[in-house]
Amino acid sequence: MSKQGKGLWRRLEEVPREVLYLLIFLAIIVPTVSPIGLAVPISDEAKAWYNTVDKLPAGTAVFVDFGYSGGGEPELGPMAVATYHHMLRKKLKVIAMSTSLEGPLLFERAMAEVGPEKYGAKYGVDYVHIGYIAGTETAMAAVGKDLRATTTTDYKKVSLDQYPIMAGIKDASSFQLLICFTTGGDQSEGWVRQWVTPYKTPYIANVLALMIPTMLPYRKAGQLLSLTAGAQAGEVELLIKVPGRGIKSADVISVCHLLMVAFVILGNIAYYGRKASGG
Amino acid sequence: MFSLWIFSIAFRDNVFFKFAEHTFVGAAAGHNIVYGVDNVLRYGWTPFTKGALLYVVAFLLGIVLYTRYHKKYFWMSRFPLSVMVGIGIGLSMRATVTAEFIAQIQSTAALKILGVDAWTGFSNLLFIIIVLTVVYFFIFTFPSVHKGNLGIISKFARYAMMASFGYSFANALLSRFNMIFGRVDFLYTSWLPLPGAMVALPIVLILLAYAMIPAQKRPWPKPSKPS
Amino acid sequence: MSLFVRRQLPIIIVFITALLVMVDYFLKIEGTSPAVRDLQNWGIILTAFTLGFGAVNLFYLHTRHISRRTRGQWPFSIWLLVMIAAFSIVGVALTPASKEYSWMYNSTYFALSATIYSSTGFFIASGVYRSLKVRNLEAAILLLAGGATLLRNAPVLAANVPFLISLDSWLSAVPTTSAQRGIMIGASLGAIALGVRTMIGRETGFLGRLTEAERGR
Amino acid sequence: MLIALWIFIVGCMEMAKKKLPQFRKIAGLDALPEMVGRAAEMNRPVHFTTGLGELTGTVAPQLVAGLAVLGHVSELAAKYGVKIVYSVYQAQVMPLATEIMKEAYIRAGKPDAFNVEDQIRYLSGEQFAYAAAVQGFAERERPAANIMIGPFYAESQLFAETFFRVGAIQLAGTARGYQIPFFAVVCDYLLIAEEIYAAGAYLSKDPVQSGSIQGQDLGKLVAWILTFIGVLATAAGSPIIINLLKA
Repeated sequence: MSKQGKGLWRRLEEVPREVLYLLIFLAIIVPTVSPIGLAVPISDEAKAWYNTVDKLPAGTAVFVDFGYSGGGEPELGPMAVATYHHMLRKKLKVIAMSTSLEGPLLFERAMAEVGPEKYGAKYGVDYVHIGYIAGTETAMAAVGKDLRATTTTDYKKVSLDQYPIMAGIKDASSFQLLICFTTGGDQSEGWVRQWVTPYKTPYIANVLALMIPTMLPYRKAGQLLSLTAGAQAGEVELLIKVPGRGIKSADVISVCHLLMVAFVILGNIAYYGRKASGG
Repeated sequence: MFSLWIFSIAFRDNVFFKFAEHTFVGAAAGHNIVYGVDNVLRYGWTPFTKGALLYVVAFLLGIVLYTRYHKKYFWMSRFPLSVMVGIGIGLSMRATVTAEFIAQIQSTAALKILGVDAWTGFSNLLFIIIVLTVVYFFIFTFPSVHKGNLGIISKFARYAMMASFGYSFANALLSRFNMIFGRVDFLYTSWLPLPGAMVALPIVLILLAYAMIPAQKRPWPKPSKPS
Repeated sequence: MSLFVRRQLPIIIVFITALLVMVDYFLKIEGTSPAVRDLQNWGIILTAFTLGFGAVNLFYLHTRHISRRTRGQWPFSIWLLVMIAAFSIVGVALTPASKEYSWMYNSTYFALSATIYSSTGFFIASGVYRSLKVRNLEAAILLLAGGATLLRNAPVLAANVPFLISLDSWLSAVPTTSAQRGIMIGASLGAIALGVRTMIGRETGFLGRLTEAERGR
Repeated sequence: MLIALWIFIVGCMEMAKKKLPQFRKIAGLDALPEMVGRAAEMNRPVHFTTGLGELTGTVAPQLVAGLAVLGHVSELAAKYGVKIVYSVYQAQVMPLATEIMKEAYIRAGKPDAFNVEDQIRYLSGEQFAYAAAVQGFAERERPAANIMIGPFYAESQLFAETFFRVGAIQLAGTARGYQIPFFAVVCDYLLIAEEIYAAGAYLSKDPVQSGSIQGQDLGKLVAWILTFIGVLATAAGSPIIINLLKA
């Protein structure tokens, strides 16, 4: 018995990886193909995110960093889209730049998804993108110090002077809010160092869930007004009542996490089973 | 649209993976060049043509950067590099002290232990204790502070950090599932409806299944020959 | 003399630029501001120049593969160089804001980077099965915190068991934030120390390879 | 504050030239002899790698720390007669690593046992190509121990899982906060964040690094005291420290 038991436990502990992968794959595909529509609670951070944007009066200038890379698009894209819906509906003046090389292209993708014309928003009047600027923190510092001296054109190489939105925009002090969507710690932390510290610009950031813990100390010290992960896009979509990709992912995430919990339990049972049977 | 079948195969099988990887690396390098040129023109050339003549120095320095590939004159590339390093250090040092040292201490010190309800008080106290023990943990050069019973401080700090890593790890899982879902969702909603996808899908699935069969001998990614 | 130009001068440049940037921030002296503004813009331009390094390195490596006909490698090397050329030519000639470039980007680079990063998820997940185990007290704490967060991150559970949300906010607000803050304070000192060492020429990694004579110092 | 820190760091670096500071015990390092010993018993190799990053970037100190540990592990491996393989991502590290390992073998009295070609493997300067190659090595040679110290990125997850599966006992350390949790979950021994610098300085006995760490420690002491007094002052109802810090 003991010998047989040991073998069983060992086999359970050393399940081929392929089996595990297949389970995860199924856990993702099944809810994607047939959504279940499980409930989504709205967290405090998502509310803080919504409120920070919502309380700005129409016409306020907001600075956005499209700082994520293609790899992070599935996670951060939905939140960027949801936030743009919100900002354009509120008639805020949204000026974006990118600290990530792929930013301008991802900006185009996001705008195609938002459809700014729904809100009567026009490029150059209500929103604009001033392009990728190399140097990460150097770029942030330069734009904060004097935006117009750093760049005179947008990402399409059109002079910024032609855009009505740029009237009165000079440096970091022209903006009432800074929003950063990023996959990089250098970016999310860099804005704290280069804008929040010297100019006291209110700042909210949307980052990969795995970056949240590292950013938490800034949040607690009040250097960030809201810190959300990409997965919270669904909650913001509910708040602004524009359902999108974020809410769709909630089912998948629920199922996957339940599977993970099962993995943990099974893994531990196998481990202790093997130990108990002297393996 | 060829990129999509790469997805299915990217996590298994040698040749396809290698092909995808080389496409990725090549595209990334090309993309970098494109934006490098774009930035040099927009932020350097435009002001230069508008009369900021000093920018010519930046151009020269930029070109000198490429001497690093020269056997004899590689040291010249140190000048532009030192300008970049200098700016970087200056920018980070000036703000790090305020943002990550002073502000963090200040925010910790501002926590109230007394005069709040018991649970908040306890949480705040725990918070302060963890901050202090973790900072203590990272004191390396005075061995006497970790001797004997004082060792328990570092131990406690390690436990606290483990809790935070557990939290981070769970969050990382969330991140990755989101990404996988993003791809699957894209395949399902944007790609499947396309003409031809219905023909391609079974082929991809068969390839995938094939790749799975000799699984023991073909772990992903298959070892590429060290070159 | 030459050693001075090669080794000491770069360090002096670092020192001066860093000092200038810091002085401009802490003491508002008339005149440094425009200089620092230009300096920062130069920094952007220089960084933009460095974006070509990757391509140059790849070019060296892969032309070698091609000329040696490295088995199982050289056709890929050619393909890689073709990709670099295609991206650069289309991107520079038609500008990166063009439709053609967008299409190229979306169908190759974007799809691949999203895929490659997401595939690591499978590894983490099997890591969960195999190694998230109660081996000792440290691992137990890690497992408890991780497990609670896992439960919370499943929206369906969180919606039905509100206790999970408050447990999770406590976990994130108290042990996680405080431990990370402790690490952050330590790391900020590390960053400052690195800055100091570089400014006074004790950290010379950025100089790249040193010749024999330079190392002798 | 910045000036005070500056004085601490420079002062300690000068002092360290005369007398090296003492270090506290670093738990992970004590495990190294056991790890190498196990490899000797099992007659399997030890694998070492330092992650991504360049010697010219901001992560350079992490690489340097990793290389210092490499020297130590190589010496141990040479003594026990275990083969150690170092997987390199950065071409520029190759000559440095060769020198370090050669010296380690000489210190152990076995200069002939070192084979550069076989033991230092350059695995391309591309993240996922490097990751794939390291995983391939793990599957083929099934090392008994795996040591990863340096700046790691997304490949950390792949490495930790793969080496765990082939049964290697692992020591990992990085100062990149995002990757520490993966190591914490999977690896047997862990160096957390700044610990790798201390480990590197301790093993290499380099006065600049050691002195700088001592200077930082003084800074931490200041942080400690400020926080402590600040908390007490707040509890007593006085915002004195907080106001002091705002100034």
